[in-house]
Amino acid sequence: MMEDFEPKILVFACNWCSYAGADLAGTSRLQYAPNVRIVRVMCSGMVNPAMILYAFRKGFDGVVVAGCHPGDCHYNVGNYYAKKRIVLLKEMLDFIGFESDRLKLLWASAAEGKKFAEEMTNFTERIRKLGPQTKFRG
Amino acid sequence: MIAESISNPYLPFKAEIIEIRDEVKGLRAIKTFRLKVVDGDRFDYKPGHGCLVSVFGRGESWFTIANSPTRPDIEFSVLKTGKVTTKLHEMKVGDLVGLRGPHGRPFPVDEWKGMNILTVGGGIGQTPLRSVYQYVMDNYSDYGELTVVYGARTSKDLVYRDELMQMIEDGYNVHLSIDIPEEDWEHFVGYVPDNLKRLKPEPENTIAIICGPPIMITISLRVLKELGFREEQVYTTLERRMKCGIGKCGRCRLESKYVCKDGPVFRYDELSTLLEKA
Amino acid sequence: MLVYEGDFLKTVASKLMKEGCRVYAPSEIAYTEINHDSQISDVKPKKSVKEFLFPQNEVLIGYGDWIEKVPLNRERRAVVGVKPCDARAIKLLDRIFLEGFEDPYYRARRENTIIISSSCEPDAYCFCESFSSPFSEEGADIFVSRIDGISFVKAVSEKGKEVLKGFESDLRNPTDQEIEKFRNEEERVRGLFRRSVEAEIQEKMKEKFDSEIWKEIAIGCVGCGTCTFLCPTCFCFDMLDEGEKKGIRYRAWDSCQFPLYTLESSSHNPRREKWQRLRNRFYDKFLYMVESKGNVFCVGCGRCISECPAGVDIVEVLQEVSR
Amino acid sequence: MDTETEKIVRNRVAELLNEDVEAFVVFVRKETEPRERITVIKGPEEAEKVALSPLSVNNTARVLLEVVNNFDGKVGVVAKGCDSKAIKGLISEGKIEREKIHIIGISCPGIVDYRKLIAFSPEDVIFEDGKLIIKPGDKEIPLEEVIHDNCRYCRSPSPVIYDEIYGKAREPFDGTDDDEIEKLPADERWKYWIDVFEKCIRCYACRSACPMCYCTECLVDPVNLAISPMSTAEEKAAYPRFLGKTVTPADNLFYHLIRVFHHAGRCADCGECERACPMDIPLRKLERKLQKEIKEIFGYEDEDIPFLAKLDIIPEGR
Repeated sequence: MMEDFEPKILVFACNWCSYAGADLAGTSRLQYAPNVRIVRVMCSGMVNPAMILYAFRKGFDGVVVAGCHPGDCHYNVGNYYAKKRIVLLKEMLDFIGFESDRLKLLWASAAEGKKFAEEMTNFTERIRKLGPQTKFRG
Repeated sequence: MIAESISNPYLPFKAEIIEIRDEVKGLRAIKTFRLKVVDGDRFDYKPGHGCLVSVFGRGESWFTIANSPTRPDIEFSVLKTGKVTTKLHEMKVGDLVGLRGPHGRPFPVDEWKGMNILTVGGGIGQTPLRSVYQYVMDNYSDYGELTVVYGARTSKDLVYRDELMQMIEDGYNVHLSIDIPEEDWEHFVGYVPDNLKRLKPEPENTIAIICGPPIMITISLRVLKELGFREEQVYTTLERRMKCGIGKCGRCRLESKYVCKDGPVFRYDELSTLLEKA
Repeated sequence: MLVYEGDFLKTVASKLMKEGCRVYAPSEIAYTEINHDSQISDVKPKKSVKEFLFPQNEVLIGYGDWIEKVPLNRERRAVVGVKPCDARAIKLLDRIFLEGFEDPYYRARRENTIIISSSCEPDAYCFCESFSSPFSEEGADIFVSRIDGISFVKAVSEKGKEVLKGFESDLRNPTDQEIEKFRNEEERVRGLFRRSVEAEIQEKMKEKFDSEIWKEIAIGCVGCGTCTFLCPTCFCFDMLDEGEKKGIRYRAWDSCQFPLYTLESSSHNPRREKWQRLRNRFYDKFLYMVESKGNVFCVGCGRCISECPAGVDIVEVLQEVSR
Repeated sequence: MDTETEKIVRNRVAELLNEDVEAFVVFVRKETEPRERITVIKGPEEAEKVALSPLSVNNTARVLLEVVNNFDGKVGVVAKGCDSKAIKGLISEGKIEREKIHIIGISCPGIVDYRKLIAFSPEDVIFEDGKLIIKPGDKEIPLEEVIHDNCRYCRSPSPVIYDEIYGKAREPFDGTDDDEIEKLPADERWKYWIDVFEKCIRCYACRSACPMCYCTECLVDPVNLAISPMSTAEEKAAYPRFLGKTVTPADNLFYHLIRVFHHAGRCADCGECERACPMDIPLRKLERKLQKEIKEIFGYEDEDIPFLAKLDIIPEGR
């Protein structure tokens, strides 16, 4: 049963770095898990915790928030907000007994297509080990 | 399916969109949808009746039926304003929607036989009035004189514009107005109540029906009273936020009355006794 | 009225459980499921019994391309030890859901839920005596009153008579002394009430509609939906769709205390201010419902007083109105 | 909050209303039960109604925020430790102008949980002139026993912002904010919270009672409340519905997590949410956990700059 499980993963990728990074991974024909769905957002700082929980509620098994490296944010500080939110959200998810490993914050620049692909593959494997997410699924 | 819908008032029956007409374009777009009931016969209704149009995934909205039962099919004119209506505006001919109804208390058109009919409409409020004047036109021998007073912000915002122009050409008493002056506009410029004041309709043996934005209704009523109309001669249809449409869920309640069940048509003397001003 | 030697609530609960019927009894929070008759307590649950007939969420339609499922809940359930005020509220809810267009979801649950009410003593917030009595049998299928080790039992509805059929040999007619005892107990309990309201307050309310007191009362009100959600007679609901292509259309409790309740898409809101919404709750229960249904839609359970975060008190408010 | 303090406050409110204060947010006693409610008084003659006792439970900051802009002049407020914390928060977020308010600070010995009073027979609870005596039988029960649980964890029983201050505060709590739940295995934690939120009826009392939850539109509302005649249809149609009105435990947990999250570094620790909850859900556990993590990870605690706006505290390597 577990072997058949294909995790569904949602990535919120920032328009300026990570989305371009994902794009690069695609154009350089790097292989990464096909289970990843990318939502382009203007900045990782706009990703509201409710959006993350909503993704879990809609049945995603893992969520990645991908933004620019610290200091590189197009809006100067957006990724700092993201970091604060994700760090705290992970703590809170842990507290309520939800696997916080299903949520990941990732820094990936426009040039890091390879890193993006690798991270996606690793994350997919991690989620595969955790199994299907049923707790928030509505 | 119809039989089931009757026993379970929450189940809509299936209707197909067979025609879509653009009435008004732009930000406050209005489209008229012509629907045909698919699973069963066309239902009976009277002018003033309302229906809940349901789009699964979005919800339901209440609309008053825009055409007379004497005309074929069922028409709704929909102002694009929220979740359901935006979706309706995206729909195409051949798409299916749900229909629950007809609900509520319609205009007492049978009681009005032999009387003059005056409709006073503003903006999208013309919808239920269209049903009335079409009905009166189709049963012209039963009624006295028909007068249609209608206005909108600009000439582009007039719903059923071509139809009304045709009526003028055919010799009907139709008085159009727009709020803001425009070139090539041959009709009245000003608000609907001002147009009423100018036209001075005769209260004798006349029924007036007002429908439009709340402020227009209030001022028009005042003008009609000045002209000698009694509250018992004036009707209006009300709108409230509605959900169930069958007199249960409570949100359209006007004190002890449900707009969906005891309305949407009210005679003005029924409303003036309310504590809370609608 | 018949007499049963012993605690009839326990006996009937055990028998129903044996028959495979799910049995519910009062607990601190709600009427919760029990699996043994010893779990029947006498507390007044915070949630009323209305959720058995009109649950907070009820799926009306399951849809895909078109209607796929219409789930009617016909599970046989029994609620024992229902407070008489809660039972009376069911009678009022019947008037909403079964009159006019009949609500099939409510009907299905109503027909399959056995309500066994039990007389009770008032707590500090109760005022049911103003409308009826803690010995009222209205709305119940079977009414039970336990006094000094014996139970007075009365089948109120056909459904109740059906249940009592299995107990004919254990039930007997009361003696004159027992009837006397019942009367005395009723008299005693009536004397325990600390609160009362004037039920015939409609004319006064019409006068006070535009009074400033509503704004004053509303200052403390936080504008939540606690009073309406816990009220056994509040019946307003919302209908929502969940799922774009495939999903459910369900109804959920709604409250006239929420600004979203009456907000129209044009942004017009007939009750925009908090004090208007607060006022609406009292007028609805004590005036509008009397005008439309002939009943005051309050049963005097006191939940809206004890659970109000801000201390808004329906008894004090009505006293203020009648002043 | 003894009768002595009540008298002083009553006099001061009357004096201030004679001076430049236009209205006062105060407590008044309820007639039918030992409890107090908040109201706004406008004239010195009304000052005799002013009450202050261990049953002055609610947070006055919420009412202050609601009414402060209805008056041109100054608005006074009676504020306990936690109330003043909320007021300070609201000032730093630009919701209230400091110059527009006059704060009578009350050092707070802790407030009584009126739900705990229900457990006693009404005859045994005597509440007169602001003095509360619980005497079932011969022995009097110390107020500390019926005090609200949240007060036991109160770190600032004395006001943090005030124009004048009265009363005697309890000892501030300086233990840890660790919760026994943290020690449980993850599955049991999840089960605990699911059981707890099974009870939630989504009446939004927690949200409505909270002084810091002042948004006109809330993320969990199914439609947008903050619309105007100028809002476009697309705007309204595209309003995200993160949650409907389904009351499954997971959805309830979703709502409460988001609500708590919006209080990151802003919570006034007043416990209104828990007190307002008709279903006795331990909401403060979530809030306290969040505040604890903010302190541990970011080293942020009760500063003048809002937590989210402070960007020099991002930890490395987490």
